[in-house]
Amino acid sequence: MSDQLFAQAIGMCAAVLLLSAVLLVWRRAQAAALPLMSLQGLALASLVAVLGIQAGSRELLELAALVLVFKAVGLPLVLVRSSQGEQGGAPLINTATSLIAMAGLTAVAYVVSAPLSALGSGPTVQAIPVGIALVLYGFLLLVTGRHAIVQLVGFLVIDNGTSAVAFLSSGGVPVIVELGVVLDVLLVILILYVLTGRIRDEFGATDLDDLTELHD
Amino acid sequence: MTDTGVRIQLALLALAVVVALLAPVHRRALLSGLVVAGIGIAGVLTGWLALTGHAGRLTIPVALPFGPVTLSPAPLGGFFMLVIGAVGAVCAVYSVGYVHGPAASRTSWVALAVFLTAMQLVAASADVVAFLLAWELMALSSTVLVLTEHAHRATVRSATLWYAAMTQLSFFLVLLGFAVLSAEAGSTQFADLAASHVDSAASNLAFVALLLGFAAKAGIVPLHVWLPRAHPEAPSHVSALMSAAMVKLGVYGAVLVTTQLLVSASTWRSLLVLGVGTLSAVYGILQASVASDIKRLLAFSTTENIGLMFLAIGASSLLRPYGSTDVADTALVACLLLVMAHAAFKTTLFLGAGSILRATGERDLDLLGGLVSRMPVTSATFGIGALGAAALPLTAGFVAEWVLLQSLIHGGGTQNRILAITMPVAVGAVALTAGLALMTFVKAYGIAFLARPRSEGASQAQESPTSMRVGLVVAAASVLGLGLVPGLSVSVASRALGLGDAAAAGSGGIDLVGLGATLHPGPLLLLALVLVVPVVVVSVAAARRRPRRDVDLAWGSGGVRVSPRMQYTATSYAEPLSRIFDDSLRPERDVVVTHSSEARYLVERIQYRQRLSDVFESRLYLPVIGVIERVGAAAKNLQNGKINFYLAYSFVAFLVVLMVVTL
Amino acid sequence: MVLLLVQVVVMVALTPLLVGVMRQVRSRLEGRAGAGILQPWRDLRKLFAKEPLRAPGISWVQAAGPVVLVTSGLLLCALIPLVGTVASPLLTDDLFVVVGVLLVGTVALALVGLDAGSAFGGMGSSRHMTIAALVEPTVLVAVYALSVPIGSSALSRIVNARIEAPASVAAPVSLLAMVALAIAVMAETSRMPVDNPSTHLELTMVHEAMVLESSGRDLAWLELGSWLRLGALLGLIGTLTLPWGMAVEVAPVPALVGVVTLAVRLAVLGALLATLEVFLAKLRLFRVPELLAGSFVLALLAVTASYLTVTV
Amino acid sequence: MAFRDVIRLITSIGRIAEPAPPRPEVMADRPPELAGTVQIRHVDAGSCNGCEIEIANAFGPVYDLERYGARLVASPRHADVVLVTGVVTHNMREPLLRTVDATPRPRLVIAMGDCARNCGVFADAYGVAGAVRDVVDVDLEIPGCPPEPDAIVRAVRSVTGR
Repeated sequence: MSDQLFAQAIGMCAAVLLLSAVLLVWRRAQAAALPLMSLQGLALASLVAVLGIQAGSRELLELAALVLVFKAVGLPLVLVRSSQGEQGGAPLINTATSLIAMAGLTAVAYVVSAPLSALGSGPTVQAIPVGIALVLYGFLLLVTGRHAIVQLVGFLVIDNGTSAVAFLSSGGVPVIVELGVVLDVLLVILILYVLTGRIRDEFGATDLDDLTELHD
Repeated sequence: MTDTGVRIQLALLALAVVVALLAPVHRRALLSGLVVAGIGIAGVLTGWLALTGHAGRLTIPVALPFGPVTLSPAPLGGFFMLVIGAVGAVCAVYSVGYVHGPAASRTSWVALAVFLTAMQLVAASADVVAFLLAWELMALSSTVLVLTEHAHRATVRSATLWYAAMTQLSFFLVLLGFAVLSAEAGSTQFADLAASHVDSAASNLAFVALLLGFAAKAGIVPLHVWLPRAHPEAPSHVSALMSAAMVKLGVYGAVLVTTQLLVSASTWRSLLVLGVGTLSAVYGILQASVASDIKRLLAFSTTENIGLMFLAIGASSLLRPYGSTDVADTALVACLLLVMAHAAFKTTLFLGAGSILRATGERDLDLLGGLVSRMPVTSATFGIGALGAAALPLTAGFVAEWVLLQSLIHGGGTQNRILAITMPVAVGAVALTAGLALMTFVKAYGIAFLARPRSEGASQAQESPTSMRVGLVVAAASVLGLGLVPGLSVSVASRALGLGDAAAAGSGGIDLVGLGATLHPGPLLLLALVLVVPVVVVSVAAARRRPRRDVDLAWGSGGVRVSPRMQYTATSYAEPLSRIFDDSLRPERDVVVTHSSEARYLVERIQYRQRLSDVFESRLYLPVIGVIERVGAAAKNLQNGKINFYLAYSFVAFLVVLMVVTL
Repeated sequence: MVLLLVQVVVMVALTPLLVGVMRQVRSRLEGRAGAGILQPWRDLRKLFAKEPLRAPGISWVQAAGPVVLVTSGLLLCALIPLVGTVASPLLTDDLFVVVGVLLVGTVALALVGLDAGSAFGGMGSSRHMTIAALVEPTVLVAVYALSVPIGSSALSRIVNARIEAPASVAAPVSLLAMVALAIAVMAETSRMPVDNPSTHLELTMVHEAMVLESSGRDLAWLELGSWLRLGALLGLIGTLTLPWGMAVEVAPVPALVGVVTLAVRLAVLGALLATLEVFLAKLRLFRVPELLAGSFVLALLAVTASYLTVTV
Repeated sequence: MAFRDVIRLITSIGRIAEPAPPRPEVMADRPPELAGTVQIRHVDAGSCNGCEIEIANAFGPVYDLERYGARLVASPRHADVVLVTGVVTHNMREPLLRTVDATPRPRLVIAMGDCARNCGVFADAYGVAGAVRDVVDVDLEIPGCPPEPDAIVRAVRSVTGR
């Protein structure tokens, strides 16, 4: 596919990734957030697919399929079952401040990715700041989330961000590494899943503030 | 050759561990004691081999990134292995009879073996990594040993806390110093460090860090607080080992740094070492002279002797650029003589204290007394040890102090104003220390052994078993031996410093070549014996005519009830001193008078309580600990149980790292 | 070697006479007739004829202590160049060794005091050792001051240097050192400003309190030992201040001259000390450290002065 | 007194001690060791302090008992003669016995003054345990209440023989 088309495709996937993250934060990662998570997985899978097509390596395409299965379908499903339709509740800081914070984080992402983007030229390199921004947004979600579910979503966003950066900067990682990362993520999700279950049994809701009673 | 020696020691260590774990209970003390003594003797042999120039090289591949650990003792290291091995052997033989209760458990026997071997390895190590590994091993095993009697007394726990904190502080400082030094010199081998003559700003930091680290291990004054706490609480054979051998490794480090690794002509360094040494000598013996717990007294006397060694090192490095070099070499020889003398008499004194503790169950001098007739061997050996500690003629202590004084007075102050000031002050400090040491050990011996017993335990004291007596006699013999034949010890010390036989004379005496001063204790003793003959003859003649008559009461101006409580105790003995030096001892005295119920004018009981505080502790340590506690309290509410805060901390950290990497 | 033994024998004969002279001078100054110079000898003879007593709880130290004190006194007289300044190669007449031997006597006396097991013995011993501890810096730094011009602390070389250069005896450095040493000697041998030898009030005693329990020949040895120490130290000061007339080689005539000058020197110094004692009152025990601190500063000045004058 | 006054006093007065009276003959069975030198330990067993003043006079510059070889000592261990003054009261009976026993032999006990010899004016007082000879065996007695200093000097000289 021509370079120009390739650049547009990369730009499109990056934009979708970023948009989904922003919407996630905006909508306070409630139940409605879950389709946005699958959207993000989809965008990531398409990014990998575009790279695969451009580089013409079959391996990347298999990887894209893998990402699609896990990140677009698998993990959001687990999220839905563990949240059991529970409302997210107000995060620690109101939406306006979190949006401004995201703006700041984007600026930081661009500053921080300067050395990375100096490595080479081409559309993939320009998209790296988006990956880093995604990671920072995930962190923001983690920090400001009041419920265990939000933590889960934040963690997934970070994971998507890191894989995006990996793909964009080095043209993809070998399958084994990606498999390893995905399995780790699965493990974390399972742990968080069990944790939220226990919190809900204990306190009836997964409000993290209840945890403060646990200290001696 | 020395590598075989070190291998033997490691093999013996393994054997000791096996024996300690498997031997049946009633045989364990004897077997483990003998094996640990074997380690000591192997140490002595290896040290002698290193001294006589047969240095072999043993590399042990350790899975550390810094590569294999090399153990090849230089003559100086060999000297310290010899001293530590000898002390270890004597203490091990002594401990066979001494250990009882928790000290006879498997852990304390294993810890003892590990402790002795670790000390040997520190002296034998030829590179920074080996040194630090052995140093930490020594620190840990000695902490375990200090903890043996924690079930009996609550103070053991707090003492060990202090001890562990200070030893780890010392380890950190030594690590910091060596790290900076190796970074500067680019290698971890001592030989390369010495050859590289590092002399930059960082080397000053390295020098101060290493000096403070070794001073903390040696018990030099600002960092001495663990010594008077840990030694009384440890079992006696362990405190003897710690006091006579372990603190010497602090001195070994100091000598190593000032003479080989960081040689420099800057006067502020030698003045620092000299000042710290003088301060510890005077302050240590001052606290010892007013201490009434016998082991605390001996611990402070260790601080004093270590102070004298640092004073010798400081004087030698001060004299080298100004005065002639052989005066500086004599000062170093004096330092090593002090090491040997202190090892000899301090072992005797601590083992004696252990024997008293075992026989009477008392450690407080105010409750002892009258032991000279009940425990003849212990009192004789403790007496010889006390003579050595007080540096009286014909003992090892006197020889060491004599050589030190000779090197100070030949300081050649004529060339330089700094020397003209420091040398007299140093001689004054050494003299005051010697005077107070005399007072301390007359008090310790007189109150503990003479007159009538002041407590039940003291009146039923029995002599200790044979193995303890053997240990005591060997240690006391070494005090007299080193005193009567100083030529031998001087030649060993000068060979350790690589000066050849600079200062040894024929008939066992000393002839300090550069200074023209000679000391021959042999003929002096002969003359004393010649002079004592007529005195004894006249006494015997008079005794035949007028035999000694027993009376049933000492003369207390006619009083009828002469009870042991009317005798002087250690506290009252040192009361004039605590009054003269009250500004630095800060005694808190209170007198409680209880009147009799019938009439206010009749007094039933008067109680005199006196508590002496350690001014360094109250002025330096307590404020520092207070600050640390406040910071700790403030840090506590960082941990408030909210997950979001924790995530926020990591997020901020992540951002900071990113920013740092990019900028 | 012969000279040493001559010195010891002469000192054993002379020191009781020295004490006799001091007591005689003191009585004459107080207008009394005095018991004559030979009285100390008579006291000694009688004490040897009396039986020593042993109270319960007293150990062998009561008998051995006095013997050690006398032997250290005799050794002092042997080591210090009193009659002649011939240094024998093997025997070190180093000043630090002399101070060490002196301290052995002090320790023996203190232990005898402690062994008595009475309150007075302990009190005397504690005070005696405290004063000995504070005197030591003065003595050693004074020795240091004396050894600086010659570069060695061997007594014979110091005295020989003083004989060859009489001017150095009157130099400020040696005067300062001598004053400091004199104060130290008065403190060490328990003379008047520090301790009153003829006091009966037990609570004011220092030296006397330690010997309260000794009797018979033990007491005799203690007295003779203390007198020998006093004689030896006065002799040391005498030799250092008036070094003339001492035998330079081992021969009968110079030895005789040496003995005579020694006797004269001791008599003069003894009389001087006795007259001084008549005029001085006993210092309170806790003012003694000030006196010793003063003498220490004098000694310190002597050393720094000797360095600075040499450089200038 | 200033330094100068003491010197002027000494030089102007010179010797205060009176010339020694003729030597008395030595007392019977005096131990030969005490020839020429005697250490005296004074014990006040219950005296009215009159005798103590006379003893002080005897050792004072005028009579100067020291010139005959006598000396007052602090401890009976050092003494040869126990000089007992006053009657022996009940409280002082035990200490007197202790002091005499604490004196090494050969020793003498001198009872000084009429109280010591036969309880004198306090003969039948309630606190009196008896005269000195009822408690310890006495070797020499000095009569008088209080005895003249030269009586004391004569008694001591009869012991020292000087």
